[in-house]
Amino acid sequence: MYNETVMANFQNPQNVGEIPDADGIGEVGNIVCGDILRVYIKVKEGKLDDVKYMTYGCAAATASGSMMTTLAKGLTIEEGLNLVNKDVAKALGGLPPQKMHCSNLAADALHRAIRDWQKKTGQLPEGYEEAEDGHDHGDEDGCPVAE
Amino acid sequence: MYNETVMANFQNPQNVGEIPDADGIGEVGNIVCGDILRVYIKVKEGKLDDVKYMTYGCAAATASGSMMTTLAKGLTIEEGLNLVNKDVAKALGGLPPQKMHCSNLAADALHRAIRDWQKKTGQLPEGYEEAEDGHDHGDEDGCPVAE
Amino acid sequence: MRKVYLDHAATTPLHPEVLALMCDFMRDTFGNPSSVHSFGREAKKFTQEARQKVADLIGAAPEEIYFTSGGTEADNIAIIGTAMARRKNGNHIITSAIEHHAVLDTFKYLAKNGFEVTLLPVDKYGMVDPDEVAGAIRKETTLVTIMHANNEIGTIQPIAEIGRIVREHGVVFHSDAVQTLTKIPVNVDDLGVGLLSLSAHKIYGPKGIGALYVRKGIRLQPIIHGGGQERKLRSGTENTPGIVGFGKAAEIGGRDMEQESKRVQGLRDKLIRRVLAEIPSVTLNGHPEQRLPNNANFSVAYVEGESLVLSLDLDGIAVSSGSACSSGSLQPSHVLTALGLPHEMMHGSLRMTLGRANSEEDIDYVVESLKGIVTRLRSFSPLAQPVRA
Amino acid sequence: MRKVYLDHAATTPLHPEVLALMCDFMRDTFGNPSSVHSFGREAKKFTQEARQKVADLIGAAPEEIYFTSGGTEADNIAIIGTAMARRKNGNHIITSAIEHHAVLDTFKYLAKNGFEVTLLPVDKYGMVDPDEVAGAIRKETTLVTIMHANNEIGTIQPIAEIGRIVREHGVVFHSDAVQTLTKIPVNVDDLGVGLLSLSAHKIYGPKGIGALYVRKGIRLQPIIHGGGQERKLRSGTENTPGIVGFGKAAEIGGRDMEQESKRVQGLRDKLIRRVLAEIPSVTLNGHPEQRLPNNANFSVAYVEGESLVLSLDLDGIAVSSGSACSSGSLQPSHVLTALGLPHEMMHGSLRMTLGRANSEEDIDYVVESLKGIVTRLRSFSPLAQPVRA
Ligand SMILES: Cc1ncc(COP(=O)(O)O)c(C=O)c1O
Ligand SMILES: Cc1ncc(COP(=O)(O)O)c(C=O)c1O
Repeated sequence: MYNETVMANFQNPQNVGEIPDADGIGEVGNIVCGDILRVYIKVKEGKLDDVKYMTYGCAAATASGSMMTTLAKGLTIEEGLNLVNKDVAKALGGLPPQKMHCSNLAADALHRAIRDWQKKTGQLPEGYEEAEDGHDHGDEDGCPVAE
Repeated sequence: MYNETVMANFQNPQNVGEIPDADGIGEVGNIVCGDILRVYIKVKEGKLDDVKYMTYGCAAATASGSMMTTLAKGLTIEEGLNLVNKDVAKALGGLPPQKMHCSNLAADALHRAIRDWQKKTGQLPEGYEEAEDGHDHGDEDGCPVAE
Repeated sequence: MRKVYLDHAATTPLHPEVLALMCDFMRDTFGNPSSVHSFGREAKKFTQEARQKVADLIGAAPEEIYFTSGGTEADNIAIIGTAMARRKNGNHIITSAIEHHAVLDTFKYLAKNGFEVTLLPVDKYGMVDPDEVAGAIRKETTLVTIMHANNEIGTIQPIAEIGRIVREHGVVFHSDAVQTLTKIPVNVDDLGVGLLSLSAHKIYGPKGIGALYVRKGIRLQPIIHGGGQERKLRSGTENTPGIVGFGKAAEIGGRDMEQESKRVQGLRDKLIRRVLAEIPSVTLNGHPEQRLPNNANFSVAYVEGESLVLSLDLDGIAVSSGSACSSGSLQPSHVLTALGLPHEMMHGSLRMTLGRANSEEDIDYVVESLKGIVTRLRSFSPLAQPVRA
Repeated sequence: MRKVYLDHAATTPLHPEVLALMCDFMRDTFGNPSSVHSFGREAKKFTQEARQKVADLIGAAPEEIYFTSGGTEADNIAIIGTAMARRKNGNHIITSAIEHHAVLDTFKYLAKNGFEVTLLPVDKYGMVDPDEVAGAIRKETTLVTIMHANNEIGTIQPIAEIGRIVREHGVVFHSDAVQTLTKIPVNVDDLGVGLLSLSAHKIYGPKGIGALYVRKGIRLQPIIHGGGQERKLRSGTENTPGIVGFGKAAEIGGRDMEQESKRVQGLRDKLIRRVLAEIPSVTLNGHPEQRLPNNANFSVAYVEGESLVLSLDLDGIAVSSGSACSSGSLQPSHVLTALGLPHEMMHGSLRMTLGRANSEEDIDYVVESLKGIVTRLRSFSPLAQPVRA
């Protein structure tokens, strides 16, 4: 089902855990749908100095978090916001169709963490809406559906 | 499908062939239904001195003819008329349900041969109807049907 | 690496005796049982012997056994066959909410085609209440189908009691015994069923073969039409090696049932005991006593089922989960949903179903492996660790 | 006693390579392909390889191959599946009078359920006239199904030509290629079919497995409901050993087709030549040229088919007959009836279908045996000898 890159990132996920004194935290997903991804960031000189994550979900969610954090570390804030879900899935060498939404969790959670940092530091762009970062499926009916 | 007695009587049918100077001949069945049995008898001193048959049909028809003629030889005319299809099937050790009609051919044909002899010798009982000896399925719709 | 197969409810390996018989049969006896000649008659003889063996296992007559391509097809023939054949008597059919998809999806199909369907709820252990069955039966009801035991949580239904009620109403009663056969006694008269579905590959027999028991007198409309095999109920050249293998598996399964079920239940009880004692925040799903001897179904809080399944797989352990992720269906299993479990416990379900190959050592290995996996997955689960910052 | 199997149209023995592979597979790989763990993934890998092989044989893509329990089920899914899925477009379906029962009985079933059916006649060789197909298509027609070659008389239909006509009308075209696969080229694009039925046990593969080719874009309604296997078209745990065996048989059959068909046709031609030359009052049924390379179908005047079959069987020779007696149906085969044969020739039909195991010596043995049998049976046939007295 999963390719080797996905399995390697599931088996040995990179950057898992909490950053106790994180500068920003973002979480997407919920327990109804069965997948949650939470991202912690440390920002230093306009760059993502450290990125960690915790996840509850299928193997694809764990692997996506691992790949996303690996890709995100060292990026500028701007670059972090430009890292999209497709980049993560691509870096993983692809995901089964019914698991694509898992990869969506990872970049979305990163964006939320960045927004959280921006908010805390008073840098949130004017007119920013949370919904822009998507993926806040709220209830059972709203859970992502495979094509 | 067939038991050993049936197969033995099919493989080595007894009393097959024609009696060129037969005293009576009876035939039942027809080509539409695919089974025909013709019986020849020689009568001597009120007894069935010789009984032979020819048949076109399934193995059960051949075996029934063989068994019927074996049973009939030496019987009195009265006894011959009392020999019924069930006797033949029973002596064969039974026939598959869908083949029971084959055993019906044999005794019916014998009865017709006896009636033929009675007719020729002016002994046909008053009020005798050919239909009594049954089994004259005339066309495709009338072919015997398995239960 | 050690390999431990704990997914016997999904399928089982062939019993070595079944394998040997099937290979011999496939080499020597290839005739079509419908053929008149010796090749055909020889094949027919074997299938009739197998039919007798399957019949013997469930206390039926051989002419009440109709071979199908598996349990799914048996369920479909039972349900569609009855509903269609009895359409003049009514259009209402009843089942439970926790049936196998082979039953539930067939009900959905019939619901779309003019039938009224009732899905009975179950209690928190997955039990159907016989009184609810009685209450649901109407004048128009033609069929009730309740599975003998559930494939996910192992709960065994009070089939004999339900059967009595259904029969009293003159309604046809079907049960799916795919999971119970050779695990607990399955006797068509004791259960009071008119129709019973069986599948060979769950009892160390071959895949692609099953059977429907049809009590004498019950008429069904076929769903596959053609040459009229299986006394016109199921057309198609017979899967003779499958039938022969099924017969052998039935014979062995019946012979060994008591002893093997006891052995497996001992291992299963140990598994449950240790898991519940040694791993925190784990619960057991299904009925505490009325359950299949080989079934354990856990909910592990804070971790998701597919991750558990794949992590165990990396340790050589094969299990399954009713989690949405695992099934690829994006909805947790309808069985766990019907139990009314909290979402978290549905997503973290883990089914371990034991069988012939499992040993004490397997259980020890699995418990140790699971402990480590749960600890590791929980270490980065946001549910286990609320946001601090 | 010498054994000569001349009933390859009924079924075939497993090819030794198929047997070996299946036995290995059944021993080593028992997982359920739907399972997430390694046992399941391993099984899935094998079934996907087999799917590719079957696809390759008919020039299809692997995702266009749907495994079924056999040719009969493939025909049923094709016909019922199309008729139901396209019910909104119309309720008229077309086939020929000489199809296999799997097609004809399915048509009967649909006719009882509100569909209008047309059965096209055939000429004296069993040929369908493409113009008749064109003439029968109406606005409401949703499906045309014409078999590639007939199982009794071997006549090969002009499928490519018919396919062109059917497609021009925007109607779904199905063909039953159960008898042609590995005997003559079967390519879905050359034939222009949307749906094609296949069966493994006719090509030295296992019984109980077949496939339906479904051209991308054609939607079918399933007839068996459940777990959603075979991309939701055919539910039920996959018959993995059957699938693997089918794959191997397809591979071998494709590889050897040209050479083997030529060899078999040589034997078959000799058989026909000798029988017609050496036994009086025998005719050949079916098309003189457009026929399967392995099929010979005779009518023997004055003797009935079952008696021929059983007499040959006593000599170790396995053949079949379309006679009423032989089938137990009490009606001669619908195929022979459709040809318009005289009753006598219908009842005396004899089908000999050759295959891999047959040799020159077999043919000589069969001709000698048949000569003796016909002479003997005719010696007491009332048809051969009219009443003299
Ligand atoms: C309870 C139950 N019913 C039906 C089935 C379907 O049987 P099969 O896999 O033989 O189609 C299964 C297993 O898949 C099952 O567990
Ligand atoms: C032309 C044709 N179609 C369909 C079938 C049915 O296939 P199966 O025996 O696999 O069910 C057969 C053989 O029985 C056949 O010859």
